[in-house]
Amino acid sequence: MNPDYSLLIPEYILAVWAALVVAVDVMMPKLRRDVPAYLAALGALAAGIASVLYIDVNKGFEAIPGVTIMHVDDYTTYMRVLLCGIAVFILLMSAQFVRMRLSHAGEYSAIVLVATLGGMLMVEGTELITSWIALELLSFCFYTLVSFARRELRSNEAGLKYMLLGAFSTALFLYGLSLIYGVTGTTTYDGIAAALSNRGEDLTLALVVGFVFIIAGLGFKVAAVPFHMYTPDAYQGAPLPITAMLSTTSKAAAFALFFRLFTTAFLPAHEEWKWMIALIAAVTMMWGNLVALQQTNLRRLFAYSSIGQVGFMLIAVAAATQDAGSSLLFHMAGYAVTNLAAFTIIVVFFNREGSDEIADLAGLAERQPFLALAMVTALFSLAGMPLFAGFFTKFMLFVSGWDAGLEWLSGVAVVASLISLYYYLMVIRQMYVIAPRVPGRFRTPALLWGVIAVLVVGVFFLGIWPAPLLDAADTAAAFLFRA
Amino acid sequence: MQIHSTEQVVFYLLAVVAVAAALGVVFAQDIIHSALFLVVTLILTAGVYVLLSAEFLSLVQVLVYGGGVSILVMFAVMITRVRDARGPLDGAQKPIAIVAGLAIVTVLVLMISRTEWQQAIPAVNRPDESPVRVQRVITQTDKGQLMSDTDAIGHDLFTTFAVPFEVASLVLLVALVGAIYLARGEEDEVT
Amino acid sequence: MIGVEHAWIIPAIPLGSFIILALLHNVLPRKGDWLGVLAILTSFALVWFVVADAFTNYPDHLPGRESLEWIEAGRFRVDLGIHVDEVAIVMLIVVTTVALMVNIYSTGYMQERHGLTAEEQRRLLPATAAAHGGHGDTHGDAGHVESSGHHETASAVPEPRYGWFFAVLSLFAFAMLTLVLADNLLLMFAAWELVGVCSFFLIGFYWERRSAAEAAKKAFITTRIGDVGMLIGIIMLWKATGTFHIQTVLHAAETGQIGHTYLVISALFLLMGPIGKSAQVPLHVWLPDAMEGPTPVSALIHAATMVVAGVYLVARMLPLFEAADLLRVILTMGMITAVFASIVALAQTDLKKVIAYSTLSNLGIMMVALGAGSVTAAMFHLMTHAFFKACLFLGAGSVIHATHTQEMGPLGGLWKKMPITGTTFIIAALANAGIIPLAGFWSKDEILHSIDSHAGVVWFVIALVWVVLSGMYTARLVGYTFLGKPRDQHIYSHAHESPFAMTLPLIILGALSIVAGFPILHEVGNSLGLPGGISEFLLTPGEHAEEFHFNVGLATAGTLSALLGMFITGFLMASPGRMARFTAAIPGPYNLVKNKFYFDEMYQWLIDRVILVVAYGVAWFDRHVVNDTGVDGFSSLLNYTGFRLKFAQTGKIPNYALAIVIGVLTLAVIAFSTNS
Amino acid sequence: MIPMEHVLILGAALFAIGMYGVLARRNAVLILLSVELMLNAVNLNLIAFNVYLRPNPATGMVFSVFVIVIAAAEAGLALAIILRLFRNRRTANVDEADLLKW
Repeated sequence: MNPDYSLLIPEYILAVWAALVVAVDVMMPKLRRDVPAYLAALGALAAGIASVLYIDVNKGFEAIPGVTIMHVDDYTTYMRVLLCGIAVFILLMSAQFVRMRLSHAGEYSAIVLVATLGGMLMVEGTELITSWIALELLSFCFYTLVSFARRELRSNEAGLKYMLLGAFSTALFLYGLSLIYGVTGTTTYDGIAAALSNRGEDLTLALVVGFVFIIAGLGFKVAAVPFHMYTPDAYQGAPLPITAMLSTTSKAAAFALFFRLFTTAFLPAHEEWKWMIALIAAVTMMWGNLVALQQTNLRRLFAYSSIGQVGFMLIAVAAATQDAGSSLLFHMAGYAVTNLAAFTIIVVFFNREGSDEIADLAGLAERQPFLALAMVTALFSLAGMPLFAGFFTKFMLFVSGWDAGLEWLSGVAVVASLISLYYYLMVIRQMYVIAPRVPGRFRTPALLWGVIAVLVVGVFFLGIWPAPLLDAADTAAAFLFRA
Repeated sequence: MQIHSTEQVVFYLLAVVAVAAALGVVFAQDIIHSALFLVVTLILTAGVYVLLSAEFLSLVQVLVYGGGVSILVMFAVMITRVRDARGPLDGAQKPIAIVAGLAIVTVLVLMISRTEWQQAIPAVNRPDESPVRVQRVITQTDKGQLMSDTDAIGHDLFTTFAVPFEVASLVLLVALVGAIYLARGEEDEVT
Repeated sequence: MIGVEHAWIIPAIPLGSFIILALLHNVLPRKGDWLGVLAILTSFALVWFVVADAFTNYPDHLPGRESLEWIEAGRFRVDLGIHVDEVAIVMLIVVTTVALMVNIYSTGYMQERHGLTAEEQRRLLPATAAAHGGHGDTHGDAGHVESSGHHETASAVPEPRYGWFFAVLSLFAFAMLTLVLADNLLLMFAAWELVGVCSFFLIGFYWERRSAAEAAKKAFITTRIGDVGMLIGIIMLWKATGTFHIQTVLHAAETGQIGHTYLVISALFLLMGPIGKSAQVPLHVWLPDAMEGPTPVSALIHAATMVVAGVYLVARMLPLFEAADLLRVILTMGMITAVFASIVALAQTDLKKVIAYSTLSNLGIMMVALGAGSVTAAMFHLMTHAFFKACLFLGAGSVIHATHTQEMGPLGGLWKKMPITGTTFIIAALANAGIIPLAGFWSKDEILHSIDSHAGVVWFVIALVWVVLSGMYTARLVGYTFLGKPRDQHIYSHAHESPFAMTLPLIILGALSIVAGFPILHEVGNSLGLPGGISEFLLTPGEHAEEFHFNVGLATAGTLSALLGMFITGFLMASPGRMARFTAAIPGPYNLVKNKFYFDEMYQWLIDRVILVVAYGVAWFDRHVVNDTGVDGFSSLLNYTGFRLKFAQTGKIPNYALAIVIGVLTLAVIAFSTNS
Repeated sequence: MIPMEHVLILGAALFAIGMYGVLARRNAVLILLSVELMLNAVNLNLIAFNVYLRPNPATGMVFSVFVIVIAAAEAGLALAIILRLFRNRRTANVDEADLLKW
């Protein structure tokens, strides 16, 4: 009885395509350096389309009978499509950037695809070893990508920090996994859940310490305070499109893993870890939003802003209900669209000006009104204004937290999101109020103009008519709570 | 503490020396010494694996870890001539680090000693006598054969964990590509 | 035939107009201002169809409902739904009327921009900056005025964001009308935030001017503080009732399905929204600053519509606040705001600031009426106030347009130069003071009546004092601007009446300021198709119809108080120098009032102390909070915290690892202490 | 027989020592070595649990094989990055690499 290998077709596409991109790059050295990125974007698109075909499929990948190491269901499909979509946009915004500033475009694009592949495996893994290896695949891709601008000191430094701390957090994470394995004797999520629901009293301490280490490891990947410290540095040092990818792919995949692990495997011990995540969520959202107030670099600002957003998303993990799941998936999509829009704008600006300081955005409204307006859209969405994607996605998170008995946490979240408005307004002020340092208008390249326009429309679409995506998210989350 | 067997005597010896060597890794003031201490620790741990009847793993440990990784580290140390760089190897955080290390070991030891690990054993294969008996890993295959731990690992690795195995190869590939790209010469670089 | 349930079309039209304008305003002829006007005109017309339908076989067709599922996820369900009842209809009339007037007015007013400094002008029009020169010394050119002395004025330039202005006005109309019609709290909240966004854009419309940008930020953040509470209140009510639907929530509150303490807490949170939006003390600080926006915006958003959203919300949710026993709280809060603001208005010298404080004061009195349990009085005053206050603001805009200044000091005697503006302004001002038989009189009378019969004599006396104060500042406003002798001959000689596009709305609003009060009379009401006067129309469910009786005693007391106030001011202003001697005689109180009771400074002080005691306890901190306002003080606290926290980010790997370890240890220690 | 707790305690000790190393060392290579110590402790845990508690199947051992593999890959990539750092800056001290902060 062979496992159903056809469940992994999107992964095969990505892997094969990655190899293809490298091969093309190697065999055609005269190729312009932005072509591999476009080629890879096609691959991501193909994988995304292939993923769509798995709607309503609900099947485990049983390596041997009874041991499900991966599960393809609507949750998987939702995240696969999201991750592929993110990859397409990342590659599109990378093309010009790579051409101007990096070498080895083929390897770059291929690794982006492999990172997406890793993210997809993280999402569908229902077995600790599989999920962890997938997590490592994603992390290794990011270690490489972050340090990809190899002669730039900042990129190198960011890579070093990310790599060493990542290895450290992996060690913590694994220690936690080993304790869970010790307590439950198995590594499949189902088995763990079964073992936890009739566990002996005197195992609780080992279990709780295991959870602490696992939360530290995953907290590092999603950048939750106090495991977040590498985030702003990695964001600032990495090549710009990779920063965008860190803030989207890495977060979405890690959260998908986080949520699946905690709500399917660890749910019977909910009481033991709920408070930990709630505590971390509260600290994360306050810390992220407060420190963001003081940033002068755009990327660092977005790093802290994303840390704040992580705090909001952790509410859903702490709540661990189906509603929380659907609002988490929903928020993830809204957040990804918004952040991609913001980063594409920053990429355009960076390609042109070579700067990512907030101060240099001064007068953008005069120099390039379209970018400024699109940026306002993204920032308002992040701040949770109605009409923009962020309003409903955030609101749903708060409500689901409140509903799950985490009233205080939702209260903190509402206050934190008020604070966030302040620094988003600072950026808007910079673009609109302050006189430009460098005079002169400039144009946005047509392709990136289109990309930004699509993303901005997406932000509004999610804000005005969220029902379709929310339905999808709800169906997806329902799969985790079938029992 | 009562000593029951030679196995135990060997274990405690190995454990004490391994811990001492590990301390050597983190306290040595010469980077080469640190690396050598690490090799010692890893080999001693491999010895513990043998005591636990995990012979295959002890082999892997010695070959991959004790051999491969250590040699890699040595190479790195040589190439970067880190030894030539002056200055202490320890950072300013050392006192806090000692406190943190002690705190962690306290937490973990308390956790281990206060946990009734017996309860984690499924009732079906819970042995009658206590403490638990070390037993050879035996896996029942489809065809009903009994296997050693090497067989068992091989079997599981290529059935249950075939996909993670493939993914691990991808991880290695990415690491390889990344390492080559990053470590390579600079003749073709832009900027 | 358009019935009440089709009222959703009313907001939909401005939305369409916004989308077209936002995308195409640079392409359309006249930058599309006609489209904005046309859209709101259509909405305005549709309102009357709705009104007609509502009055047919009244009250069979009310409340009109229509809803469409918007979002559904588990227990969470939001509809796009409308609920058209009497209160909503009044609001619809007010909003569309004022919005229409303001749109028309803006086609004249917003053509040019005045009072630019050289720097602002250079930034606004980088291409033409050289041609215009750094300073406006183009004498003799109509509309280009170099005034003497204390205010720097450059030449007027064509407004570069003219089309964008109309786009945002359309968006605002959409949001405000949605807010009015929403049948559930979440949709209402979305619209509520959206009007805040529009307000932000419009206050900061002249963003080249630093103060405008700062004011926009201040307004946005201050009102958001209220909104945070409101959001929590909404979530709490949802948690208790499982729905956002207003009527269902009200029903649950009235029938005691929500525990009393829980209800009180959630109602208090909910009330924070109106406190912020309707600028009640202590969150009022943003409204006077919001006058940095273009004057039509002040008329529309910061007088007639958006700021009354809070009043409207409380009116809609009044049964809930009643069940939570919070009416006294609302009453007290409103009265504090009303009296405080009208006192501050006495000492302001900026034309628009006086009117702004007058708005604050009227918002306060509406809250008082609600606190006395009378939705009727509050909504009626909301309506009349919208008309006369919009008229005052637009009149002030006309003055600014003609004189390029909004300081009252150099003005005077403008009535002769600007007869239409002057006449309508004076009518609206008298209405504001509550002189019989103008609109303001009837609604104030109604409020006094409700206070008298529900709140008690002490409150009634305070309300009379408030009327006196209103009379005083109104007389001062008119006296300084339109009456007396011109104090700056240069300005006076250049002043001129505004174009027709601007005077037409003034005339209409002036007329409304006269007649808008009459529907309270039975006969008028009947002839309009209402059964009885408007006071019997505007009832919340459960309120008992109370026929309006003209109470001579009450009317006399009200009018006499207003006249007394006007007389005091008149006496002080009658001979030159008397006012100055008077203020010099009472320097303490005068400075207190002139500095708005040091409210902003108080915030500053308070926040500094809180920071000192609670957060840091270090004396040198004071120097680090160098800011001028309360909100900025709050943000300094946050900024400072952020400033301290960011240094945790040392850039060194071992420190980062230590943070991780500390996190692990903290969690582990907590886990140990709870599990052993 | 060796009590399982003692194997676990050996693991805990190695883990804590490794963690100390990460916190205290300022040379990137040494930090890496400390992480290897921690991973080794994890392996000890996994094998002990597998052998004592669930001798069947060999999941824990397979897990530790993966850990060793990934640890090796990690060492390779990390050393490449450290090498790059040394080329760029002539140092392997991590606290000298603090361009990015605040």
